[in-house]
Amino acid sequence: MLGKLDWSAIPFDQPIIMGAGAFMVLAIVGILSWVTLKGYVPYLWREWITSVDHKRIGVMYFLLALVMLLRGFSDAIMMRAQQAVAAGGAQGYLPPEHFDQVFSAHGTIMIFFVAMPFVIGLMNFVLPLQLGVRDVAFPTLNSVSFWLTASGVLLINISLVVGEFAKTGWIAYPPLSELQFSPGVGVDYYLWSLQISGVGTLLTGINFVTTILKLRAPGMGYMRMPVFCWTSLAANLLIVAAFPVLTATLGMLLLDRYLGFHFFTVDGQGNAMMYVNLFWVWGHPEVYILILPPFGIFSEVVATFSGKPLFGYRSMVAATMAICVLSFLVWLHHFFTMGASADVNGFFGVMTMIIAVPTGVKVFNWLFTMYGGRVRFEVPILWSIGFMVTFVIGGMSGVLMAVPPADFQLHNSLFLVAHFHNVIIGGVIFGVMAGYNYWFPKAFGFKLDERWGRASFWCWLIGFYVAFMPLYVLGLMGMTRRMQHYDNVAWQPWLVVAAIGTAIILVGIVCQIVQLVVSIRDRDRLRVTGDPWNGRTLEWSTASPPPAWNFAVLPQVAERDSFWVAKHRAGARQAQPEPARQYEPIEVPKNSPVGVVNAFFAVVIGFALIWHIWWMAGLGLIGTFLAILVFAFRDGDETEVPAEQVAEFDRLHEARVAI
Amino acid sequence: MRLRLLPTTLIGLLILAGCSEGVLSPQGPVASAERQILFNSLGIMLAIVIPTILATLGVAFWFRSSNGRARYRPDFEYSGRLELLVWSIPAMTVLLVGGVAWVGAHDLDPRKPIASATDPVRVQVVSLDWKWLFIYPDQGIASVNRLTIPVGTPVSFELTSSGVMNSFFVPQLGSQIYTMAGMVTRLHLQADHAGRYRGLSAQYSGEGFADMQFAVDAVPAAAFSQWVSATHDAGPMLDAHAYADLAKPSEAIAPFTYGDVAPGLFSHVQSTAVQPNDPARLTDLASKRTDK
Amino acid sequence: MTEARFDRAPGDQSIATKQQAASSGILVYSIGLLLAAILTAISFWVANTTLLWGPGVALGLAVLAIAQMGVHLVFFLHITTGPDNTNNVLALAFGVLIVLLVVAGSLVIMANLNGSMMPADMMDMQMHY
Amino acid sequence: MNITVAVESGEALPSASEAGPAPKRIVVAYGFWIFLLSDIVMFSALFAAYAVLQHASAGGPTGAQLFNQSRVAIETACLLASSYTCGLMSLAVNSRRRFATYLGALLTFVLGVAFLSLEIREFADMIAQGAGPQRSAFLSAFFALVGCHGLHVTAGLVWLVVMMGQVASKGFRPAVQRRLQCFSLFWHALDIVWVGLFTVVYLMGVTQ
Ligand code: HEO
Ligand code: HEM
Ligand SMILES: [Cu+2]
Repeated sequence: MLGKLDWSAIPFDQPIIMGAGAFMVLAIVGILSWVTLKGYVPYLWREWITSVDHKRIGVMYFLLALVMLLRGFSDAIMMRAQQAVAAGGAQGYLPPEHFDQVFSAHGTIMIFFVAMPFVIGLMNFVLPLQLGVRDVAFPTLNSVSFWLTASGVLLINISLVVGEFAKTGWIAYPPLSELQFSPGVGVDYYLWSLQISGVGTLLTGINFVTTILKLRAPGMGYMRMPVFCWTSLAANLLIVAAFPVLTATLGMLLLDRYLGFHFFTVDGQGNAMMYVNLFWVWGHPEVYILILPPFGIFSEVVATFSGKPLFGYRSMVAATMAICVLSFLVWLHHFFTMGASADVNGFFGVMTMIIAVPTGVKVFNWLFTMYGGRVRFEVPILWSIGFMVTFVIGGMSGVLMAVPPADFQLHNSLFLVAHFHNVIIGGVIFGVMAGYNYWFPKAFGFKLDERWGRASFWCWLIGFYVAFMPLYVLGLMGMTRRMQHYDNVAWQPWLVVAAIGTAIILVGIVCQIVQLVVSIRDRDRLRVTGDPWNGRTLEWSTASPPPAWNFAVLPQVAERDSFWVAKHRAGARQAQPEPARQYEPIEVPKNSPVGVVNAFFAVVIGFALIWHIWWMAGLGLIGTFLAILVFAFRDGDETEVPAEQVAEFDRLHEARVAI
Repeated sequence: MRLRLLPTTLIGLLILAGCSEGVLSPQGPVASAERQILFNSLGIMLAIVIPTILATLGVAFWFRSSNGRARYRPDFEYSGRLELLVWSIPAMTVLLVGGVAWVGAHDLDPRKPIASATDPVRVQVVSLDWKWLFIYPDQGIASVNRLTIPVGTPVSFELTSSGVMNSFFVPQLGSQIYTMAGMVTRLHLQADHAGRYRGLSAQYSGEGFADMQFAVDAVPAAAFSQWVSATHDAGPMLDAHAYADLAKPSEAIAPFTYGDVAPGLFSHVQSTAVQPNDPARLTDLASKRTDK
Repeated sequence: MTEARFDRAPGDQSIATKQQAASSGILVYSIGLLLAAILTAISFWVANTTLLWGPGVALGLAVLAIAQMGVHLVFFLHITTGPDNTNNVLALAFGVLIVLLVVAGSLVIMANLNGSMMPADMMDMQMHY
Repeated sequence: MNITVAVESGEALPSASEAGPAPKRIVVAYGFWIFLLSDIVMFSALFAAYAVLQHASAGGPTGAQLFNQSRVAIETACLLASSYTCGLMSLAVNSRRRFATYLGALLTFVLGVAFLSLEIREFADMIAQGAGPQRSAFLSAFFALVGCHGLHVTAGLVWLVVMMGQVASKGFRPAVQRRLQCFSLFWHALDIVWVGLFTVVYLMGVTQ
């Protein structure tokens, strides 16, 4: 009846897991009952859960990522604590059985459920505003994407309490991840949560590519798009091109595990090298999916806070597209040590390095943007400068490992771990934080507190260096990754330092939470109008927070940085001087529960398949089909906002700006 | 001058750190060459990366909005000359490092035998759950979790795995290489100095992974032949049966040796792996993995 | 006169075809069907005849398949090189590029890996097919 | 109806890229076009896996022993003809001819079902001979690749039925027309995938 599921799936004998699980369950129950008691449910349902407004969805993505950052970070603390003590015969407090789940969950969660939703959330919020349009191409699909991501998140968190998570690392190489060597449900949790959220991500990619290519304000030719739109275009093209490969690859592993296929098994002449190959066909573009949108954020932030247009716009665009294509030509650098011939290794090594050229161009262009500017050191640009310094180091270590003979020594060592945290934290996380501080006032109408923001930045920056620079050294000392314990006590001091660094990062994260709380408390003091930073792009030309329809009248674009130019032309005082605006009724998409309903069924299907509860999976499938059917037969999916309401809102906004 | 000092101290620090058992204290030609390549590439890149970092900090500081002396040039958004520079600086760097990568990949190809007057010693390596088996086909002996090799003699490895992937790695001797069931990878290493070096698996392979270590004893040639004959006289025979016993998952095994090895055992190992499914064997292995 | 401002949707026929009767649409599809059928027939014939030089057959089949995909694209999906189709063609080109990179890259890499590490007896097995 | 044409006279915008947000029909079809490309990338991963594992038959039957050329020829004919009838259907949709639409859909559906039943027969025969996907890596890759295409065809058939329901209950609304247009894109794309499939799997698999 319940497949493999019974009471033994819940690890009652493991105090740490039970504690964490109980905490999680209590937190969820607590929040749910608080929301219900306060009577917020209808509001949440109406304004958020069923919302198809890209701004709301963006905020929800961001929130989801923040919560998962806490989860992934607690995993990191556990690993750092373990490795700080488990030296020279000591076993630490985490047995392998548990430690192996922790690093697998940390990697998976951080990549798929922190970094991805962070950048997708920001793109969601910003893209239509920067493009000067009213929404993304497919608003309802957007909601479906978000809720599918949330389903993946839910599944991966259920694994904490019911059953176990994969013990195979975030890349889940077979044959280790095959049924023969991983008979438990851990790998199935991994596979299904990635498959479900992967569909969501793919749909997002399609949605955004279409949005950028087909929905832009009148007059916004390609060479007038803000650079963030360009990098987002590149990132989403990569999503569209790479995620199907991941889906197929994980699908093959699923067939192996569920139906006895032999793609990657040891027997039946399966070939595990094919998994490694296909995984990285996706995996390498994935890291550029993560970093390209932050590159765009830095471009916006550096230009805005230097009070200048971006230097070398055309070069930036060319570099972005070059990275987009090149990222599909380098994947073998993740398995130089699998035994390919010198020609193949050499070719992919050189291709990998070539990516350093467009990336370097970007770095230099940011530098020249600041050159001759008036740099206002507010929080967003602090993150950006921190990024420029840190990322260059991480990029350099990447290029170092792209030299095959060097990689023969550094592969799978802590040097590698240091490299990718260096580019991911110093690149993606810093970028997201810059974007968060930069666009928060646009989203909510008040700025984030400056002091706590600075504190958080410095803790993250210093903490990062303290936590990860020792790993470079450890890598050179021959320490490999994923070690539950180690004999060499010479490593221990470095690992203790790394643990201290992690504690400093923790302080940074706490500062961030405090910053948010304090800012909400002081929101009246921090209240801003549409354009708090003297911005250049269209999102700053509308109200903060923007109305559901974004722009009362679609802006007419005649040049790059049109808002900036318009401000200057109007003589520094007011943004939109044109007197007679013709207001027309605006169609906005209706709310729809189809996203959350589908997500519900997706969780049911995923959970049922993980535990081999076939009837339940069948029911879930039928449910999904019916939900889509009902949705397909709906009548009209847009409502009209009358022209007077638009005009009224606009007048109010103008009045506030004029003050 | 300052600029030169920084990388030197950096490299100095790294060497200091790497002194113990790390890849920066090489004991053989492969590891030495790899360290050299590492330093050369690092040096080439630091030459541009350090100025970039300093320039970033410098420019940001000088052009701070409160600095009245900095000239505000809001129209400075394009310069053809600078664009050219911006593309060519990294391109030149990559040209250099890329050259190193290409030549290095060929010179240090793990499959390439080490040029030497002495004939290589052949060793067949099998990674098992969670220990290492070293077969000396020419000597007809085998050992577990301890690799004994003669100093100054190239060692030619053939490597495979009993099941999951591992990576054979002796940091002080050089390159690592994956071991995979049903496949044979090849690697050539050499120790130039006698001593005991740490060997390990660099590819995570499951629960016993952290203990999947071995010691490499590099001994003078005479001592090596002595060891071979001593080993010959003692210990059990490694045949298909003994191998099946050994293949059962176990952790942190103390080193021991086999006095004799059934001929063709290595090819038996990698061909059993690809045999069409033998359900009995599969469930056997699976249960062992979970039972633990 | 009116002027086409927007790109054309993928799958839409050109204005010229559109403005004539539906019969011209039928004509386009019919030509496509005919060409596709001929190419398919040739493919099957090529594969099943011994008239052709063995090693060349695979190449011939590949060329025929590509030609037939082209026919489908032009006559069934109405992809043209017109300026109103640029976006559609660019997307298609990107897709084709990725497909080529993924397939060719994987094949080269896997052939290289397999070739270098199949044990001797397995290599023999490979030869037989 | 088919083509969006600028109505504003006088002010001619320089190019499509500066014309402002595109009309819904174009947006939807373009989005679906992107989806199709991603779907084809997914197929390419399966193709790559098949090509790599083609000879990994683990001592079991090989393609040359298993494939039945004439069955494949009939399958191909069905699918090709259904692409044609699907094209006729979209012509009927564009000129809002209800009966012709139903007829085109019916023919497409029947041909699709014929294709599928032939494929299911093939799979059943192979499994009955002991040449199921569990036999070898080659057969795993074969069943996954061909089966994935088959699943797409199945999904297409279900979609077609739903669309006819929509035409019946809602008539030729713009939304329904857009979906029918996407359907025909989908169906033609499946045919393109099939061309690759019969070439690589069946024809090349037999000649080697
Ligand atoms: C956001 C994520 C991200 C980013 C942006 C990068 C960027 C790069 N990565 Fe990294 N990587 C990322 C994430 C990862 N990488 C990995 C692994 C990995 C490996 C495999 C190592 C191994 O397994 O043994 C190599 C060779 C590289 C190389 C590179 C290179 C050359 C770049 C380049 O893009 C960097 C370019 C930037 C530079 C160079 C700095 C700026 C340039 C200047 C200033 C110009 C002048 C400088 C030069 C010409 C040198 N990466 C893994 C491991 C996965 C795992 O195994 O678990 C992850 C997660
Ligand atoms: C915030 C501070 C972070 C700390 C302290 C931290 C710490 C760690 C540690 C200790 C490991 C295990 C290293 C080992 O294998 O020995 C690890 C692995 C990893 N981390 Fe982080 N991490 C952090 C943030 C991130 C972020 C933001 C990401 C990605 C977005 C990330 C991605 C990964 C990945 C992919 C792995 C590899 C997992 C595996 O081996 O399968 N980490 N991290
Ligand atoms: Cu990479």
